[in-house]
Amino acid sequence: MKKSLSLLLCLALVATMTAGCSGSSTSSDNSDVIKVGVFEPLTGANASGGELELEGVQLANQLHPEVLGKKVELVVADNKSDKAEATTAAARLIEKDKVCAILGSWGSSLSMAAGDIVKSNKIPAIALSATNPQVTLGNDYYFRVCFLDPFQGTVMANYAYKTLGAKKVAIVQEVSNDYSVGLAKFFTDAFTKLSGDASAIVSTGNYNTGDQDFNGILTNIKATNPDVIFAPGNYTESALLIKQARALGITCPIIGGDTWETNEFITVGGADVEGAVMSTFFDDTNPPTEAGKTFVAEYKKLYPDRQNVPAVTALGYDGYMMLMDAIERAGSADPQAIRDALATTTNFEGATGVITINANGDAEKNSAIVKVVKDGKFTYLDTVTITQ
Amino acid sequence: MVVGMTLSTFLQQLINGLSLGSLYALIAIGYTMVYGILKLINFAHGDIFMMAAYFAYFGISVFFLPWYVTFIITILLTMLLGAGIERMAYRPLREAPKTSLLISAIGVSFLLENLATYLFSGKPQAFPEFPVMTTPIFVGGLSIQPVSIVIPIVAFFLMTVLLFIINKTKVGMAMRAVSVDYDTAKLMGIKIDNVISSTFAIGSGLAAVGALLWCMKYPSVLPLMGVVPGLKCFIAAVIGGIGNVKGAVLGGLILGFSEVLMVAFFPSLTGYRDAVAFIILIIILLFLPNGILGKKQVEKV
Amino acid sequence: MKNTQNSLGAYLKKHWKTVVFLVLVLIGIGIADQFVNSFMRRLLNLSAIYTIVALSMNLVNGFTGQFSLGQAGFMAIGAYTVAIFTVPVGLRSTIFYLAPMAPLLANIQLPFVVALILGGFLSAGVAFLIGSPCLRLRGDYLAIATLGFSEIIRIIFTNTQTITNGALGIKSIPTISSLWWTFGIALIVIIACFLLINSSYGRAFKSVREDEIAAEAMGVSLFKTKMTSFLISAFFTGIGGGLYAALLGTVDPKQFYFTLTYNFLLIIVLGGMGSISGTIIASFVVTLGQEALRFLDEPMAFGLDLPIFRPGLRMVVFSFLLMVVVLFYRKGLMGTNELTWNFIANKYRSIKSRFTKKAASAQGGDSK
Amino acid sequence: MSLLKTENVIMQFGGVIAVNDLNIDIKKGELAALIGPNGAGKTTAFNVITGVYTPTSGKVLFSPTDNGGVASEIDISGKRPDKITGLGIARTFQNIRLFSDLSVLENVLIATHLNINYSFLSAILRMPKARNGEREAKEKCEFLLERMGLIDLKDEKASSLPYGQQRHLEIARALATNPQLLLLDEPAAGMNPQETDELTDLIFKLKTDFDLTIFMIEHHMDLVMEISDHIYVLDFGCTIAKGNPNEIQNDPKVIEAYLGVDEDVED
Repeated sequence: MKKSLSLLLCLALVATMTAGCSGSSTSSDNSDVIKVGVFEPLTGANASGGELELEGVQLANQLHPEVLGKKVELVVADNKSDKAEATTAAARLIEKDKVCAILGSWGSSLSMAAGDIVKSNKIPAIALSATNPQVTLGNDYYFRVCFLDPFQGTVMANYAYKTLGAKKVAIVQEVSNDYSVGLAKFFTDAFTKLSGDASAIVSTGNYNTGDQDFNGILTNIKATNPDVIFAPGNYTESALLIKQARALGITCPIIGGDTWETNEFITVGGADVEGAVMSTFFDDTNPPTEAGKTFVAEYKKLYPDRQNVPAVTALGYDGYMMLMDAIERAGSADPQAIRDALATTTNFEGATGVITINANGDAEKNSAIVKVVKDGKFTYLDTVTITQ
Repeated sequence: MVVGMTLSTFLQQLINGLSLGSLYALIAIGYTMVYGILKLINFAHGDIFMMAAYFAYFGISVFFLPWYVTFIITILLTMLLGAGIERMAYRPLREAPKTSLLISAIGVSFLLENLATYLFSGKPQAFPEFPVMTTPIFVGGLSIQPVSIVIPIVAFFLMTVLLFIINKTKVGMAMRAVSVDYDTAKLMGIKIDNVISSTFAIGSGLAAVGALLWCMKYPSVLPLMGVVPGLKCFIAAVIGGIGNVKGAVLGGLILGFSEVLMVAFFPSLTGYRDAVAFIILIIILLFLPNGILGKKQVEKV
Repeated sequence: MKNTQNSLGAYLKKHWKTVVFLVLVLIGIGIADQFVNSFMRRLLNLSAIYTIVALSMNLVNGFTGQFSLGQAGFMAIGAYTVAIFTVPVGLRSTIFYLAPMAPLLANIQLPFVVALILGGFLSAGVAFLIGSPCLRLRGDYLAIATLGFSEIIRIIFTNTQTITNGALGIKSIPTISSLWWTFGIALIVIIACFLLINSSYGRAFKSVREDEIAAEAMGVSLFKTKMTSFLISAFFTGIGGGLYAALLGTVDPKQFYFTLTYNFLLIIVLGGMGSISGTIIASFVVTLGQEALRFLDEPMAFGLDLPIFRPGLRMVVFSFLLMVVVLFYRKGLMGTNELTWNFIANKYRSIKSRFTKKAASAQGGDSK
Repeated sequence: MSLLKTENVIMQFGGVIAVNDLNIDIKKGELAALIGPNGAGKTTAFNVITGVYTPTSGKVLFSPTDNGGVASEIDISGKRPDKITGLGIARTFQNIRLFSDLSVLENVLIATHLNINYSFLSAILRMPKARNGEREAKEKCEFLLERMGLIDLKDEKASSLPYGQQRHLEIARALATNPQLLLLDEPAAGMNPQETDELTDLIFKLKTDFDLTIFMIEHHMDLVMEISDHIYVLDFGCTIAKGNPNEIQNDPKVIEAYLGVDEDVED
């Protein structure tokens, strides 16, 4: 009895599935709607970042719900911060929901997982805050609105060497996080070049995502007495790391990358993250463009109780707006036409700056914002411009 | 690398190891108790620990209760949760094959993690600060957080209390009876269900204490925060001899010290830190299958 | 000669239903391969790979009764072998852009099939190293030790940058999309498992599961039997992992976190520990079901803006399902039975008789 | 010529000595019995012989005859149970240990596993060697089931068999390993007098038909006295008497330790 019941249950499940998978594809024929996929981690380790980006996209969609006289419908897919899920989610957006373009995803590796799928299906995609060079490299269908890790690494190395006058640097990297490992490497390269001292990096410590105890590594670092600690990584781990460093009596500046700019970094780190410095994409107190000002105003209207506007939300906004611009210029919602229009984007005024897409599909940006945590807020510190 | 290490760095690492190890010990005791009595790896133990952290977070940061009230409520709720899990997920399977029980334990763990992610979101919550506990005291170049001293004291105190309960009270005697021979204990008129429930409650209560101290030292609360400590503390319990309370404490300390000292002596291998626990586990199982303080078990034919 | 012909004829006569069924399955795959869209294709491919891995897990956990939780680690070995050896040499310097690939490996490129099989063998080789100490352990220790090994493998892959590219993972792995790879190999694995289980080796597996002491007294070497099962399982899992890498086109260590193993555990528990057909059905149900239940994660499910529908609900439902199965349908879909023609006939008969009985009793009620 | 000999075997668990200085000598072709009150260490003695336990000290010497008919003496103490089974000692269990979820035929087939001559690869590929091996094993097992009167039940689950038939199945399973020495641990336990009589006949027949040497633990004294050539009496782990049924029945020590003092021991 039980067994046949469960058998029935399963059959029913399969039936719903087949119905679900085949049924909805009919709606794509509806030509009054342009479907745009948003592909973000909404659960799992990267959920926080994914949510912020999504908010940016949704805000932009509320402000500009139409293009070419058609309604733009966002189709959100959760990739669960997991690569296998990411590929299915991307395939689902393309095949089942028939989207004409994809925005996302927070986390370079998740974007890369979808890379082959958008490429083979010839659907354009825009990475919002994925900074890994590999996302767009060799992929004609992936574009991006943010700067790249090598650039970010250089910015922070410049900041450490020139502004802070550091000679000896200790690095702590999240070894299981491609973003962190990449940034640490680019920083190392840039810093040794700047200082001309091959042994300027006095120690490198590794930790894993999810670690909570860093006292061992930090005690080692303390013994080498560095001028600066560069610790790119997830905001939770980084906040704990900084707390423990301060408790151990390490007083030197601790600097990191764009992932730090989340509220949780401050709530978890508390007073200890005061003075932590990071590079980021956007400064809401001083938006670089008119579009930026509009975005900030609208954001504050929507979320009046939030202290500051996260940079990745601004990038989410920019991604959507740049896509709308491309669709308008293409004059159709045909994926190939959109791709070609995206590739020729020049001097598009985004919230985070003026964007020109280069041959790689990346946004040409030569300056980054440096922020510091001051009185529990991310405060503008400097704009670092690098000329190659 | 060893050459470059100063005495104060080494002492600092020992302090790090002691406080980490004592935390492991606290959580390991709960594992050991449950295993001792049901011969079951309570995979959900780490997640009970996680839930305790959330209870405390909600108590202080959301409901603004005084910390002492929150702590008591947290411990009680966690005990209830532990006993409840036993009632719902383990008791119905008591006569079932061991595998079913183990799967059920994994299922509970999976469910708690997903439930926590769903209810509390995957974002970390900041555990309230306890400056009294965390403001470091500097002694001749060494930094000591008061909490690092409190943890070992609490661990040893609770171990002593627990040993007293097990060896000197009626409940403890019943626990020992059940752990030696389940069926005979039943025949002797011991209320097995009550004994098992109280074992789970005590074990979970210890996990709650562990969680409170853990969060004071590492103040972020996450749905998956219990996974790695859970695995490591089980390993600690096995190293010390599972079923043995003193063994769990010993195992926890060994694990804490090995992790920190590995980082101290082999800085280039810090990325392998999480592997240490498993490597020790396998070595111990090979050479001392019953752990350091465990008793040999003879299978009945 | 005549004898073999006869036996072949007899075989066909005896098993014609099975043969017809297999042919139908093959035709079905062929048709699906032509017409299915790439989203569905991906799901089907994933289901087939999950079938391979879950079946391998069932070989050890269900048939041999050894509770091993190392699937994710063995998959990782297979996946990385395929990734490392099939990525085009020309792309390697851009992929390994932080630390160049070890010169020993940098110029070796193998055909997909060779890399796939190599992955299987490497996985089995590691299984041998792991098994030698661990298979002597009692049930639950084995669980934690294998889980530990799978984590160690992941940690090693994270840290050996010049071989695995560390956390960056390897991308641009030549992908497969034809259903024939995954379904073909799944079919081979299914048949191999079926033949193995119905041989003396399979019976030895089951005897160890049922009663180790009695099995030993009947001359079954516990260690050898467990090891055989463990090695075959690791081999197939490695192959499954290789296919997985080739399906996704990218691998990184995080994919092989030990919770991946829980997926397969769910599958074999649902399908029945010790049932091949149960595992196959459950693999498809779970993989497709996870997709079908996606609406649970969407705030606008059923057009209603209910706050309970938000990301994460789907996994809650899934873990809840696992608990329900464990607690109330402990034997899963099939228990240790197989979906044979006899089984179906018996089921049909029992359902039919229940219906007629019900109808009869209903009539009886009426006439009263 | 002796087939199985134990020399000063001691088996100690912690502080408990379960078997103390066991010396038995079973000649080829005879039917020996091991008796003694409950807890005397009889099953432990069996477990030592079959390799479940490694004796604390002492030797267990087994002299199997190889294919050429040559017997050679091997010390089997501490060898693994499956190795010992492979050498030619098979056993049944006091508290039946069948593979309860498997069919009757499968139960017996498992016991042929140690004699298979094909690899798992040829099993997977269904090579002719594997097919033939499989067929031969099946024929042999069906023959044994026939002998034990279980052939009609061969597809039933072992656990669904009535108690008496489960005991028969255990014997069939033991025989399938091609033993030279068969150890029966209380084969008649729980049987009524009629069943016991039938069992007596059966054991006799099996012994001659399969050219077996049998060593059994039994509480049914009638059975023991009727069929045994040789009897060993254990009490508190020590051998207190040995001899033929007549001698044992008249041995004052046995009467005192076993038959006389505690009358309801048989239950």
